[in-house]
Amino acid sequence: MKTFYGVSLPNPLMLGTAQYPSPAILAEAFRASNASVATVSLRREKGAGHDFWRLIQDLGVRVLPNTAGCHTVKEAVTTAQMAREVFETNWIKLEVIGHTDTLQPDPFALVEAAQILAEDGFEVFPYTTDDLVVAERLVEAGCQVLMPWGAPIGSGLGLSNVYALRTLRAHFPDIPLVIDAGLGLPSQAAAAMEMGYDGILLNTAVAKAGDPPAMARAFALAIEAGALAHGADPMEPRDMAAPSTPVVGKAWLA
Amino acid sequence: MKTFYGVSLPNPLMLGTAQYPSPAILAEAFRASNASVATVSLRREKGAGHDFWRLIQDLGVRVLPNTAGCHTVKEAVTTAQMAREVFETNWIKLEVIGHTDTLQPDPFALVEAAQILAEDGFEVFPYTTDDLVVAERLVEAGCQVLMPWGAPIGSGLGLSNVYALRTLRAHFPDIPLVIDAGLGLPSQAAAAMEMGYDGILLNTAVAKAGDPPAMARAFALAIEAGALAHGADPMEPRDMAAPSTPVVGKAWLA
Amino acid sequence: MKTFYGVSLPNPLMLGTAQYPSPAILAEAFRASNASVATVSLRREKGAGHDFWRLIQDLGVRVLPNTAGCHTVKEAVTTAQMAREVFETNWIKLEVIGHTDTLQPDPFALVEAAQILAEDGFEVFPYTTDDLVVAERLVEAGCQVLMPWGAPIGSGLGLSNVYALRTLRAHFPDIPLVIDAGLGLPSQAAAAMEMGYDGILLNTAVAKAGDPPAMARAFALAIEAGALAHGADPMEPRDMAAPSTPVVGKAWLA
Amino acid sequence: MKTFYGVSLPNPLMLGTAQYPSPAILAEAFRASNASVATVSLRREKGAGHDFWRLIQDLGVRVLPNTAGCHTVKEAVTTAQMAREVFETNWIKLEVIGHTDTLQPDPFALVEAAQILAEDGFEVFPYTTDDLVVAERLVEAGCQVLMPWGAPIGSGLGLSNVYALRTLRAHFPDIPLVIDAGLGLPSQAAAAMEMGYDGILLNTAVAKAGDPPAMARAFALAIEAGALAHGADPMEPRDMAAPSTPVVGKAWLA
Amino acid sequence: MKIILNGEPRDVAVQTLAALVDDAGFSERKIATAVNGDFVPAPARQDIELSEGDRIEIVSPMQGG
Amino acid sequence: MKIILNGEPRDVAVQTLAALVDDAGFSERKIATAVNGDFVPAPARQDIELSEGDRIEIVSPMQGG
Amino acid sequence: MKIILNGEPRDVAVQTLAALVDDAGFSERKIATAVNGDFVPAPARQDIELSEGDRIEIVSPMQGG
Amino acid sequence: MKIILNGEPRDVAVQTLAALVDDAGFSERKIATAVNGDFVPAPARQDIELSEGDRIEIVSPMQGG
Repeated sequence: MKTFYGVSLPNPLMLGTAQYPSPAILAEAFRASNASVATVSLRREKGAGHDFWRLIQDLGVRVLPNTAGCHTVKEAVTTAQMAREVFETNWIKLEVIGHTDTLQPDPFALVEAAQILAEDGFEVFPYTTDDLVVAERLVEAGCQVLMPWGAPIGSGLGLSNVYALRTLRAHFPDIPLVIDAGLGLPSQAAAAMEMGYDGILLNTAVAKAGDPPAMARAFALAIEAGALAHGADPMEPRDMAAPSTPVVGKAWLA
Repeated sequence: MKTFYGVSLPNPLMLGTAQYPSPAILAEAFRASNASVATVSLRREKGAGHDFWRLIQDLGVRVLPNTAGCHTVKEAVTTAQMAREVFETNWIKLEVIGHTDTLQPDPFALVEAAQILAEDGFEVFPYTTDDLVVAERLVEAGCQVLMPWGAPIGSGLGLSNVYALRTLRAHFPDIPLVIDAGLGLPSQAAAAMEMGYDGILLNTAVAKAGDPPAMARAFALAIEAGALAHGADPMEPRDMAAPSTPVVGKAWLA
Repeated sequence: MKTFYGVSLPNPLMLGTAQYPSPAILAEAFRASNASVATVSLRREKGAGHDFWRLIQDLGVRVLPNTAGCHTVKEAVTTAQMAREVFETNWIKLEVIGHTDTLQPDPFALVEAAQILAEDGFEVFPYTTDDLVVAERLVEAGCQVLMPWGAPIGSGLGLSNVYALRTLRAHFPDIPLVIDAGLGLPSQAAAAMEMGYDGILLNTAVAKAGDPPAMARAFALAIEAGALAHGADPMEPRDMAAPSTPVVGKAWLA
Repeated sequence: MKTFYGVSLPNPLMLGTAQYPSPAILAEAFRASNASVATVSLRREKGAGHDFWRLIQDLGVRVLPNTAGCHTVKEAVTTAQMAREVFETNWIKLEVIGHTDTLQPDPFALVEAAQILAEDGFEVFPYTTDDLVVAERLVEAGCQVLMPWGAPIGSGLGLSNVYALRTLRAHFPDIPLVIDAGLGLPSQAAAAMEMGYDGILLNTAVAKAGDPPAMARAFALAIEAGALAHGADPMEPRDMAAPSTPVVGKAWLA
Repeated sequence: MKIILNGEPRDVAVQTLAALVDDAGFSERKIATAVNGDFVPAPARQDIELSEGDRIEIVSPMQGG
Repeated sequence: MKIILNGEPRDVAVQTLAALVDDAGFSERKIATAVNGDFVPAPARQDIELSEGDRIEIVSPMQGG
Repeated sequence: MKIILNGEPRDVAVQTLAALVDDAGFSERKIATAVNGDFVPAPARQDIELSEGDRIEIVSPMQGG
Repeated sequence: MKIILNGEPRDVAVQTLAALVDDAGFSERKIATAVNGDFVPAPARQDIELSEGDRIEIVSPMQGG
């Protein structure tokens, strides 16, 4: 099983920590799903930071700080540096937003920032598109994990371009691939894992569900299901039907 | 949670017993998935019947005999009667095949046979299409469960007509609906459960997988995931993106 | 090219006559599309019938009366008989509605009515589902044309079950197949014709467009396009890319 | 109607000139489709160039030279310069291939080359992905036309990411958008035009069809159909059915 | 005599369906008729005696999809 | 007497269905029976006299989907 | 001296970034700092002399997706 | 002098690119030229002195997609 910068995760679900009705429900969602990674951010200290940090530490999971909301290389790099000091980890979920409506990555700034951070010793988890060439540049820049989007952040649309996601999987057999953003339902996460993806990063679909812990658990189960199915060598779909019950030995009852 | 003729099933997965590499693997698939129902058939006795029956009994699950391969009302009714005597259950998975290439149900013979069997005290699980009017006739005929196909038996194509399946669900809020036949991957089963379906009946996708027990478990997990998600009130998908990480308080690092 | 009860249509588009902003726009839509058939109905005479009939006659197209709104065999048969007298044609678009929400055909009543009408000398155009077995019954009942729905009447959803529609085409190579109802856009009509369908029957998508004559013409062109493509033996889609411009002879400009 | 660098095209179909069974069939395909633009390339002179050029000139269409097969900025720029001299046009279809399997554009080299060529007075038609940010960079670099791919060149897969293509259209209301590569069937071209695209560039789907002239004409008709439909304000699809034939005045025939 | 013509109660003096059609001024119109749910061809209208409570339908061409 | 047992022609001496089941050695088995397409419940087997050309089906549990 | 702290104008007496952090009562908190868009590691804060108009950012852990 | 013309080694006597084009019999043809990866416009060909090992490309119109 692939490792994330040498770390093997007990559970391929990475869960965001924003938008929950309450801190208690956030914690319950992590317990219910056994998510192994929590994404966090840095914001201007207004007093709440301390308690939130205590909450996250109590989850007993790995922390993956993000550079959410950064639109330039410099912003992203400085934010990453601050995150490394605060969260004491080299892991960074690198977001460099290229467009406000789609919140899609800016491939140009992303590759540049990834290069700077990788050289500076960071272990970069780039939030990227499903573009194969951009993915290759990120790997050349030093990324050992890729996190293509399924659809725009918070849209819940699922996997917009299955063809491109398959292509990525085929071209990077040894790089851990995580679907980051855009999923709305567990069946979509299962489908990604069935395609051979190595993990799923979620936030809105869980936090904005009516029952976040139940939805978190639903995603965790679907992810496990998809991974199992991928390993179990599924049947090939075919256009014609074929009886499951044996035909031989059927009684003649006309 | 809905009951199947008064019986509540601990697990919404119904698993077929045909096409496995070996009886041992069949048994392992049931253990791995905790499937609650096993479908079986009747064939001309050649000596193997006894051992197979012992195997099924050891699974400790409910048995759902089928009328697989029957093309006429009479064949189906006689087969059902023989099944009731042998398996000592009123449950019958009613198949009346209308076409050899698609193995699709014959709506006309199906409704007629369902009526006869229901009047004769059978508890009919009709393998039907996704046709709303046929479904209504089956309910009028006395069926308290409906089992629409997802796609042709053994095709592994998944849910061919999501629109029709949604319509069925909307029109029969109180009738247990089970997707019977056509699924190839767990994500498809999860999607059906997310739509509010009450169970999944499978055979080929599990038996013909490279690792049937793993695939059986994968389906069981996906089904649980889909059911949980359906109950957890999923977010509405939307076309525009929306940031998960809060925008307020972002540092100004230009 | 297939004929409709011995009549070869110059244009595979059949157009409805309801819901247009005005009679003038209706007429313009027929001119713009060269539709070869107009569907009409019978309603209680309130004085408007005469002018409408004049309008239709001036279109110079074949008339296909329908039994729209009929829910029983008797209603449909009586309506067909009245239509034959008024419109002086044996053609009848047989609709027997099975459900008010979906306006889907009632397969049972449909087959029964088709049989009665065929024996009475009608040339039946049955509005049916995409169910193969029902289709076979209709052919046995004497129908020499089949008109499966694409989606519910007036929904504009397009082709809900491409798999089933392909299956119908494959099983009835010699029977004219017309997609009746559910289309919203010309690309959907083109897709049906590319699959080898023989005609398209439309109403709402044209009448409710902002510019009905333009939309009518758009459908006519798309239908012609799809038919041409079907006859031109399209390339097989493939997963890998292949250069169109020759690679040999490329200059070396490194 | 939008212009392509000040030129309004009588027909939004741009047709490739490669892979035809014969020059005669190529010419016939152009006549049958009234394509308004022919894409051409430059290859090492082996004697055939002259006759081919004569053939193209006789088509009486605009010529759009490409930089097919170029993998670097320098190759693409030099090829464009040679093309401008030979074909005496500032138009250039800029291809900078980023990956041999998918033949997808290299977004980085593409933007760089576009900038150089635009500054040098070229009118650049960039073959790009459906990435919004890359598209914005191309426009900033001076491109007044964008040509996103539908799917990999020669795959015939159609529109792999409808969501992304819609997003592009929404963000560039005033820039001519042409689907370049990946289409296999006319219905796909119609769908792109229905979304508001301004043109279609094709080669393999026509040249590799059994009857290229018929397929070329089929695409031309489908494109016209899609454009008409886009302008005719299509109905909104809806989940419920709605009768087309009026309900009022229906006879009571029970 | 009270009948129901196209869904509306009517008190009529005429005896036959043909007379009713005349009376309603439809004789020249492009119409078809049904009595109590059964089709009555034009030639047969004069032979159809109306009875109390008959449901008469007189229909004509209309828009259809 | 010639019958057809599970699709194969058989020449049998027995008179009843019950005897045939015994004779075939199925009496202890988990089986069900049909004669000429009609179900025959276990208790009724002894009352069923076989006739020339009867189609007898004896079935038992088997894999099914 | 006028600076901008987390986006708000502040008039401060302190000389160094370290002092500002103390002054703001953040010294015990889990925070990171940046001056005019550049990261300043904790140990370096005491060496950073503030100047008129400096943009200081002091951030701490927060929810993220 | 040895050069590479359209990917093939050639031993040529001519001095200029223009002469090479003539020599190859392309002067009347619809062609464009590049030397060592750089475009050489037609008018400039006569000023381009060839040197040992130069990579010369002479291209003409061809099918394209």
